[in-house]
This record gives sequence, structure tokens and C-alpha cells, in this order.
Amino acid sequence: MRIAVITFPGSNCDQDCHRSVEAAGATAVPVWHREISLGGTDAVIVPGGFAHGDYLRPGAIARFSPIMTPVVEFARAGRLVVGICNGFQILCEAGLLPGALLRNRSLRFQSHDCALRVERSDTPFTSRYREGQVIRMPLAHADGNYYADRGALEELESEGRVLFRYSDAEGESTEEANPNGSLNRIAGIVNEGGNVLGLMPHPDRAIDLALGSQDGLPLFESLVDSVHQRTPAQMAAAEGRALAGTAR
Amino acid sequence: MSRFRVEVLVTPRPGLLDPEGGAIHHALASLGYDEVAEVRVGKAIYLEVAADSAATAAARVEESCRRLLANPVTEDFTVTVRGEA
Amino acid sequence: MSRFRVEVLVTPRPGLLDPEGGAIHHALASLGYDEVAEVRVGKAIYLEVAADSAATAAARVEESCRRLLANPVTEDFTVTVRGEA
Amino acid sequence: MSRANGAPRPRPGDPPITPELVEDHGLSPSEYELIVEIMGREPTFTELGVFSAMWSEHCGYKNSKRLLRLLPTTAPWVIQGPGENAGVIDIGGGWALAFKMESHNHPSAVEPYQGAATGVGGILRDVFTMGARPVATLNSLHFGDLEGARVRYLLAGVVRGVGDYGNCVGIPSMGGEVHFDRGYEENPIVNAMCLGIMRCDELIRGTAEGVGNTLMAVGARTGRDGIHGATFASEELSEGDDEASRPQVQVGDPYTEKLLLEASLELIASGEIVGIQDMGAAGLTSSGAEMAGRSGTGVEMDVARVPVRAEAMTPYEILLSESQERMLVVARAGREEAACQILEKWELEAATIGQVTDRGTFRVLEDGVPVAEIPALPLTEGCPAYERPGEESGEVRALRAQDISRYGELSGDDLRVAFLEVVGTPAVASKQWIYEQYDTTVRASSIERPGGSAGLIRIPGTDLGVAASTDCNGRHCYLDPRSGAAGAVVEAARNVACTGATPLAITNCLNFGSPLKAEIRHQFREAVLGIRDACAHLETPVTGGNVSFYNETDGKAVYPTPVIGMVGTIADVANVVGHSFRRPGDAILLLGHNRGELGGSEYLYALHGVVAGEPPRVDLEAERALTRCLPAMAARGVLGSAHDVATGGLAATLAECCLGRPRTGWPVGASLHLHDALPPAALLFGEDHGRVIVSASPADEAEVREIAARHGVPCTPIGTVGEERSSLRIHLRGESLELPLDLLADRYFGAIPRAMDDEP
Ligand SMILES: Nc1ncnc2c1ncn2[C@@H]1O[C@H](COP(=O)(O)OP(=O)(O)O)[C@@H](O)[C@H]1O
Ligand SMILES: [Mg+2]
Repeated sequence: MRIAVITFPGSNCDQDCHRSVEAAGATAVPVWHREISLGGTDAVIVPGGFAHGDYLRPGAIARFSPIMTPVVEFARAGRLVVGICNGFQILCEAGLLPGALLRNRSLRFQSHDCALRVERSDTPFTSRYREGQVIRMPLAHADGNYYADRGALEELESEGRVLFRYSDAEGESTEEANPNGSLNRIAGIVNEGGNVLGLMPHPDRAIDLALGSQDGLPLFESLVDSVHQRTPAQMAAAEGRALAGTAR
Repeated sequence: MSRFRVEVLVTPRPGLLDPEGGAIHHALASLGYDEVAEVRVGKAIYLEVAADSAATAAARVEESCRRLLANPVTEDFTVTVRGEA
Repeated sequence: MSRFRVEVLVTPRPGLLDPEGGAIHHALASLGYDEVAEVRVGKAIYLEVAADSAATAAARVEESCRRLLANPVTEDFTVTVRGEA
Repeated sequence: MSRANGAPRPRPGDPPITPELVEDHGLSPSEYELIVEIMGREPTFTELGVFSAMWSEHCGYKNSKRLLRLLPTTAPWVIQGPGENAGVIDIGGGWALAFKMESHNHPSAVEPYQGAATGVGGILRDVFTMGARPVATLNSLHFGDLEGARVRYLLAGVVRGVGDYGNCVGIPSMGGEVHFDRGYEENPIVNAMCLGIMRCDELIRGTAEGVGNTLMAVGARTGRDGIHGATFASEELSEGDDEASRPQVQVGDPYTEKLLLEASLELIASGEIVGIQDMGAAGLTSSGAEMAGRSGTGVEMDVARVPVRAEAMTPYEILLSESQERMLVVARAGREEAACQILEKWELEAATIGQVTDRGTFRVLEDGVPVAEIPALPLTEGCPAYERPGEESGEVRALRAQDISRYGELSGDDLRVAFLEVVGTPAVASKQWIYEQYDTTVRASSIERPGGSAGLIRIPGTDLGVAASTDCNGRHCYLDPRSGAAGAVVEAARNVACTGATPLAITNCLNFGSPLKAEIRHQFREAVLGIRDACAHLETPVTGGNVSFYNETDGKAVYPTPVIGMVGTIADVANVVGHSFRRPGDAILLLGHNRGELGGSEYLYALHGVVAGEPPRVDLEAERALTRCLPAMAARGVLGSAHDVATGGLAATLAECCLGRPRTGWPVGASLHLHDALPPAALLFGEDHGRVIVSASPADEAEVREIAARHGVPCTPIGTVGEERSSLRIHLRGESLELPLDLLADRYFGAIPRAMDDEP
């Protein structure tokens, strides 16, 4: 199985994602942002970093890179796409995920471990976790403060599309555990079709106990499992929901 | 063809929390500027644009705002032609 | 006492590198806006200020620009009263 | 390009060369005479500018190079010693480590954000132009007292600048240090260090070899920034300087840096180029002249071909501009196209500006007309070296001789209050507020992040770990520069050894006042000798460094601050030792022994406002044994934790051992019995060298003691690790303190956020 890892000028977690994919048993395929095809890969990761220096707004310039045309098509076809940190910001700017990531409430870049509660385990990205499981991984961003208007937020919640929420070590999702001011303490969400994931913390930096945590590895393993198991019917269903979502 | 100076102001949409504005407000107050009642912070982008007319320059820049310069989810913008360069 | 809307525009001083402006310029060009010849990026700060007169409001805000809102080493600023709130 | 072969003549508009102009260029009359002798004629204005940059303190090391020659620079593992962009050592497994430290003190004083940011940019370029991929940074910061609004402004700006730049390029911060003392009130010290790795055979040097090869200017365009920055960095700041310094602020663009980094490494791997060098201080001048000087060739460049950002720039300005994120590349003749393709992929601008010649000169044309031609070797190496005698200041001698013994006696509640205050001084308190603004986990290789003894990263795909620490206690150096500088070396080595790594080599940044003063020359000489002795004993040679003089405002110099950046390795990161206590019931042992040396301590400064006394002595034999003993213990897997004793003394170390890192579990208590016959405050707050607090399970304690004995390191059981969320209890002769962990945590973690969080 081959998973594309996109590199924009300014991406700096592409190698970390590459290693994470390989640790989960798949082959990582580096794809430069000026490519116009995903080369028949089975899933896509948009890694973290500072694509185009994050100038203007994080993700604002990157979403116009040539590779984003096939990525958007791929996502609309119900195939699996993951955006981590800057990747999440890019997917929001590209309209594949709702909302936006604003400046952290602290106004500072924040780099530290955080605890997350896994809200659902019945998704292509979280099947290797338990629902309610508390996981730890680093976060490192200046703009991770998730915002969506009230309607979009209600939709996310009622449709169970929040997959990861900031919490304390016991799994209580309290405001004290909210590192950046995100609405509803949202750390990661999926699109209408459930096939596009965006999250701010870095599972790609938590794949090995020597680094302090391997809680990120199941995310990549879930992805690999899902690509193996995904049936055409599931993809079509996701595609239908993704298109319905865009129409709104 | 002339060259126009165009000013784009991009501001956080009303109702959106503006932590930077809040921080500046707080700092102003602690420096004694307590007559300041509200602060909001946006971006100012200055462009020099070649066009036949000020109206064309403005129209093109407005289009670029919708596509790139502002994020419709969180930001409003205004475009003003400030004269010829 | 009235309440004035004051607009502060803070811009990078001429001659200083403005990498953000450069990146936006580049992005606009690759989106087909090649009539854009120059881009510089600054900050827009909107204040509501209580004062007897527009002139006092402007004077106070100018002072606060020198002390806090603009970095004299790298930035210039302009202050404009945009009317009463 | 050499269509005009004649000698350079003055350009229209050049000012005449007068003694005043020569002086404005920071050159003495005798230096000017030497220039005329080298040239065999009067220099043109452009040539004068080139000399002034290359013979500035910053590039020419005129007041330091003789002394620097005394430093030990060799060892079997040293691949590249001083003289290149960065030092390089062999770390085994075919891997080489490049590392270097640099100062950006003056720019940071003028504009903290951009000053610090561009400092990081420069040091990254020094490392990747050697062919090494930057894998971590450290920073050493010294500021005035945190109570001052300007200091808080400087700290906030510097930290944001260091963070924004390194975060964007994607290089994790692995550590650093921050000190606060009125000795740095006007002049902050901002030093940045970078570590990079490469395969041993990938080393490339900054040389211009092969006559006919092509010179290319790569990266950002050249603007009028920082013209005469190199001379500026070598001149004292004085009141009212802000205005004049404005155009000298350079703005960093970390995004372009990231592109340069990737493109440079790809270029080097491609074999299409023979040399590459950062256009750092003195820009095109120093990069061109140094590349020619190192390879014994010559270079010729036409400034009209250099891509510029501003209009009507003169050759003088183009040669001396310090615009950031630019590199000079020497491409193989005929391979320029291939090199350009790589640069285009990374969206970088590149221009062919000249070629390597056999004229032995640094030759500059403007649109084909010669404007400068200077013999390359004398330009780079011929700067006169001075070694004028120094003399210790009587004031310092008196401070050192002061009797401070009365401060050692404290008892009861006073002792407890002092304990909490020491743990909560900004110099001792957690630097979490700072290092959490730095990305510490990008590259997914951080084994020990900031907040412990030293940082440690893993080389991807291997078990090999690299540790590093930056250290300098300027207050100790002020009171006694020789033992203070040696102390910086041994402290850095101890920090590295605490992780289980073996210290291997150092880089340094020597931050001092004006060398025109005898007392500063004394400090500098003593500090260099201190480093020499310590490095020789520890077998950690010096592979490079940086000298920053003129850190003065209105005649008041900073403390002598020779910052040491120590690197070391550990064969298997599975054996890395953390700094904090882990398991209740573990034995706590002291390696080394307590001497109660309060001179120059944080306790005296923070609680009594006193900077006096004899700073802690350095016993180099004992330090050598200690730094060998710790890796041996780590390799046996018998240590639960290891943390060295430095600023704030035992009090700080014990608090840190209990509190651990923020956000990672609960702190654990400890119960200690100290039997030393020393005054209580001297025992708890003395900053005596040569000490490390370790913990070990009861089963491993015997082996720890045995390994210590084998290395001749004193090892004393002093207590036991307690329960989570309990307290730190210390019994000393006749006194007993109980410090609840939540109170300690509030002091230790809360001090800097409380001071800073009201800042805009
Ligand atoms: N400016 C900084 N940047 C990154 N890490 C820092 C900085 N200052 C301090 N730290 C980290 O905080 C910890 C404590 O620093 P310090 O008090 O200087 O320790 P020590 O005295 O043991 O050298 C170290 O792990 C260090 O790396
Ligand atoms: Mg230290």
C-alpha cells in the first residue's frame, strides 16, 4: 500500500509523516507540491510545517498549489486524506474541512504535550483506539484555535464529526485543558463524508516510546487498516456525503 | 495603463474573538490609555496595480480578496484605491 | 465626551525587507494577477476612543503608537479619525 | 568578463579618502598604512569599505586571535577544527556532527525580535553550508533583571524571534540557558547554537576551487540592510544610537531560509558545486574573499549582476550589504545549468556573478569596469593581531576578597523562606514559558527536551544519541574570569554527562566589553586560559566559536560571558537518563561533595543584592572523573535520574529533581539528610562545582557506589525518593525544612509567567 505525503515549500514534518507511515507498515510516497497527480496512491497525508512560510494566513497560499487539485478530487471521491497541524490548516483553507484555525488564545507559539480524548473509534482514522481513550502527543503551533460559526459547529457535534478533543489526563474535557482556545476544545475533526481528517496535535511525533509516547501510531495503523478494508460501497457513500456537504 | 495604489484592509468578522485586539486593549489600559474602549486588529495590504482605470484596479483586487487575501469564514475586507503611484 | 473611531495603519519602514509582502506578491502572480507590481503588508488597528474632540483622540492615539502600537525601529504609522462611534 | 584589465579607479561620487574617513571605517592609521603597503597604492573608497569589513573585529579577530591560538583544537574525533563555517566531529557509525555558536547581541538590543531571528538564521546557514542537515538548536540568553520593563520587552521579543525563526525552518530547540543579572541591563547577550548531522563523506568546505568555476549569488536579493553591520557589531552602543542604527535592522525570512537549506543540501549531494558559503557578516565581501583565501585562488565578480532589492546601489553597498538568507555558491564550470535547476525547484533566485581566477585577488567589477582588486590572502589573513597587556580591575579584586561568610548562617523559617525565594528567582525558575515557544519535537527525534540537564536527540534510523548544553555563569566569570570560564566548560560537560552521554567537544561564544580597556583584556585572557585548561583536562577540544567584543553601553561592560556549547554522544538512546526522581523508595546519592561556596551565588544576588566573594573553585581532575563516571553508570542502566548542581545550588537541583517537567505526571517528594558541617545557607545555596544528584533503585544502589568508587568519585547516600504530591523534606544539622511540592511548583513554574504574562 502506498500513501502520499505531500511536500510544500516550507513543509517540515514530511519526513516525520514518512517515518510514521512506514512504521504503520505502508510505503510512503513523497509528492512535491507542483505535481499534478497523486500517482495512484491509496491515501494522502498533508503534513505539518510552514507551507509558503505561513505568510498571509497558514494554508492560504498552499491551497493553490498544483497538487491540491488532485487532492481535492481525491477527497471528493471519498478517498482518505489526513491533514496534520499545517496540513489541517491547508485543508480548511481548501474548503475540504469546515471552519478555520485562528491565532492561539495566548498569542504565542505553543509547543508541549497535550492529552486528547478519542471521541469515536468507528472511523477510518481511529479504529485502533478505544472510544473515550486518553492519548498523549506533542502539539506545536501558533494558529491552532479552532473556529467555526455556530451552524457549522452544531453540525460537527450532532453528526459526531469531532474525533479528538483536548482533555485532561483523566479524559475530562475541561477549559483548563484547552491549550489554544479552540471552540468546544476541538483538536481534530472529519468532513461530512468522514474521509478527510484534520487535527492540530502531532501523531507523527508520538510513534515511539523513546520520544515519550507512541499514542500516535494507532492513527497511522488505523489509516492503513482502512485502506485495506475499504469497500467501493463505503467510498461511494463517503463521496455522496462529501458532495452533499460541499453543496451546502 | 496607469499604476494605482490600492489599500486592502482585512478585519476579523464581528463577533469573532480577537485575542490580539484584546491584548492591545489591555496593554493600552495598563499604560494609562483608559479612554480606549475597544480595539480590533486586522491586516493592511498595500498593492500597486497596473490597470486602465481605478475601477478596474479595484475590481481585480476585490476578486483577489475573495480568492486569496481574505478568509471568508473569519474575515471581512474593504478595498480602496488611494490614487496613482 | 464623545467616542471616536480611530484607524491606525502600521507599515514596515521603506527599505526593510517585507517577506510576507513578497510571498503574497508571488502568490498573486501565480494566480494570474500579474498586473500587481508591489505588495507590502502592515497592520490595521481599530480603536474606539473617548475624547472631547477628534483632535484629542488623534493626539492620544498617536502618542500610544509611539509608545506601544508601532515599533519605531521597523515600522511607520498613520492615525486617522474615521468619525464618531 | 575581464574585458577591462586595468587597475580600479575611484568611481564618480566616491568620497575622497581622508584620515577621518579611515577612522570612520574603524581602521587605525597604522592599519591604513599596512593597507597601502599591501595594495602598493591608495585604496579606492570601495576597497576601503572591503578592508574595513574584513579587518573589523568581527571578521578579523584582531584583538583575540593570538589568544585563541592557545586553545586545544585537536582530538582523533575532530574532523574540522576552527576556521570553517562550523566545526565537525566524527560521532561514529559513519556520522559526523557539525556545530557552531554565534552571537547576535547588538542587533537584539536594537530590535530584539529581528535581531534574535536573524541570529538563528545565520547559525543555521553556518551548519548547512558544511553539508550537514541542521537537527537542533540551543540558545544562551543573558538579560538584566526581569523587574525592568525594557528587559521584559527584550526577553519577549528575543524569545519570539528565536522561536518564530527556528519553528518555521523546522529545527527543534534542544535546550539553552537564561540568566538575569543587572550586569546585562543595557546589553543583552543573545547567542544561538546549531547542530547538524551528515555522513562523514559529505563534508564540504567553503572554498572557491578550480579556476574557471562559476560564482553564483543565491537566495534573497541584496538590499541596503546592515551595511557596515560587521563594524557595527564591533562598536559600543551609546545613548541615542537607536536612530542611527535603524537602517541596520535586518529582517529575517525563515521561509526563504528553509528553501535555501533544502536547496543547499541537494546541491551538495548533486556534486554540481565545489563550495558554498553564507553571506553573513560583511556579506558578499567576506564570503567571496574567504572562499578565495582558503583555497589560495582568486575570485572576480561583477556587482552589476547581483540581484538587488533597492535602486541605484553602489558597489560599496552591494559588497557590504548584510541582507539575510543569501549564499555564495561555486558551481563547477559547465554544470551551472544543473545547479540552477535545483535552485529553481526550490523557487530560489540565482545569478551568475563571476568566476574563480588564478590572480590571487578579490576582484570586483561594476558592469565590466574594475572597482576593487585586493590580494585575497592579506585581506583575509593579514589583519594585524594585537595582544596588549591586560590588568585586573581593582574593584573586582576587592569584591572577590569580600568576606561573605555571614550570609551562610540562616535558620528556621528564614531558611525555608530563602529556599522558596531561590527556587523562584527567574534565573533558577523553570524556563518553561520560554522553551514552550520553541518547537522542541519537530523531526521526531527529541529524546531529552529542554527542561532537564541537557538536551538529547536521536540520529534518525539509529540508536545513536547526541546531547548538547550551553552554559555560562557570567557572575562567576566577573568575579574570576579564569575559574568562571573553566566552570562554564565543566558545567556544560556535567550537564551532558548527566544524560549518560560522553562529552566530546565544544564551541563557544566569547561575549566581552571593549578590548581597548586593560581590564577587559585581562578578563578575556583569563577566560581563554580557563577554557584552555578545562578543555584540555576533559579532552573536549574547541572546534570553533565566535568573539563578540564591545558589549558596552556608555562605558559599562557586560559581565565577561564566555558561553560554552558542549556536545557529546551516547551509543544507545535506550540508556538515556532523565533529570528527575522517578520511583518512590529510590535511593538518592550525591556524587562529589559539598563545600558551601557562596561566592557569586544566585542566593547572594537575589536575596542580598550582593555580587561578591570567591566564585566556586573548579577541580578539573574531579570533573574529569565525574564526567566519565556518569556515562559508565548510564551504560549499566543503574541510574534512575541524574541532575547536576549549578545556579541556585542544592536547593534548586533538589527542587527540580522532585518537580520534574511540567505537564508530565505528578511531582514526587524526597526526604534528605545532609550531615555536612557547613552553615545551612552555604550548604543549600552554594554553587560548588563537581556535584551531581543521582537516584537509583535499592537494587542498583550498590553498583552505583561501586562504579563511583572505581572512578574515584565521592558518592554519599543522602536520602530517599518519596510519594507523589507530597513534600521535599531536608534535615541538616539542627535544622529541618519541609517544603510542600505544590508550593515549590508554584514558585518554580510560576515565576517567569507571572513576570511576563502581562506583557503585550
Ligand atoms: N533559552 C532556553 N531555550 C531552551 N531551553 C532552555 C532555555 N533556557 C533554559 N532551558 C532549559 O531549561 C533547563 C534548565 O536550564 P538551566 O536553569 O540553565 O539549567 P542548568 O543550570 O542545569 O544548565 C535546561 O534543560 C535548559 O535546556
Ligand atoms: Mg545553566
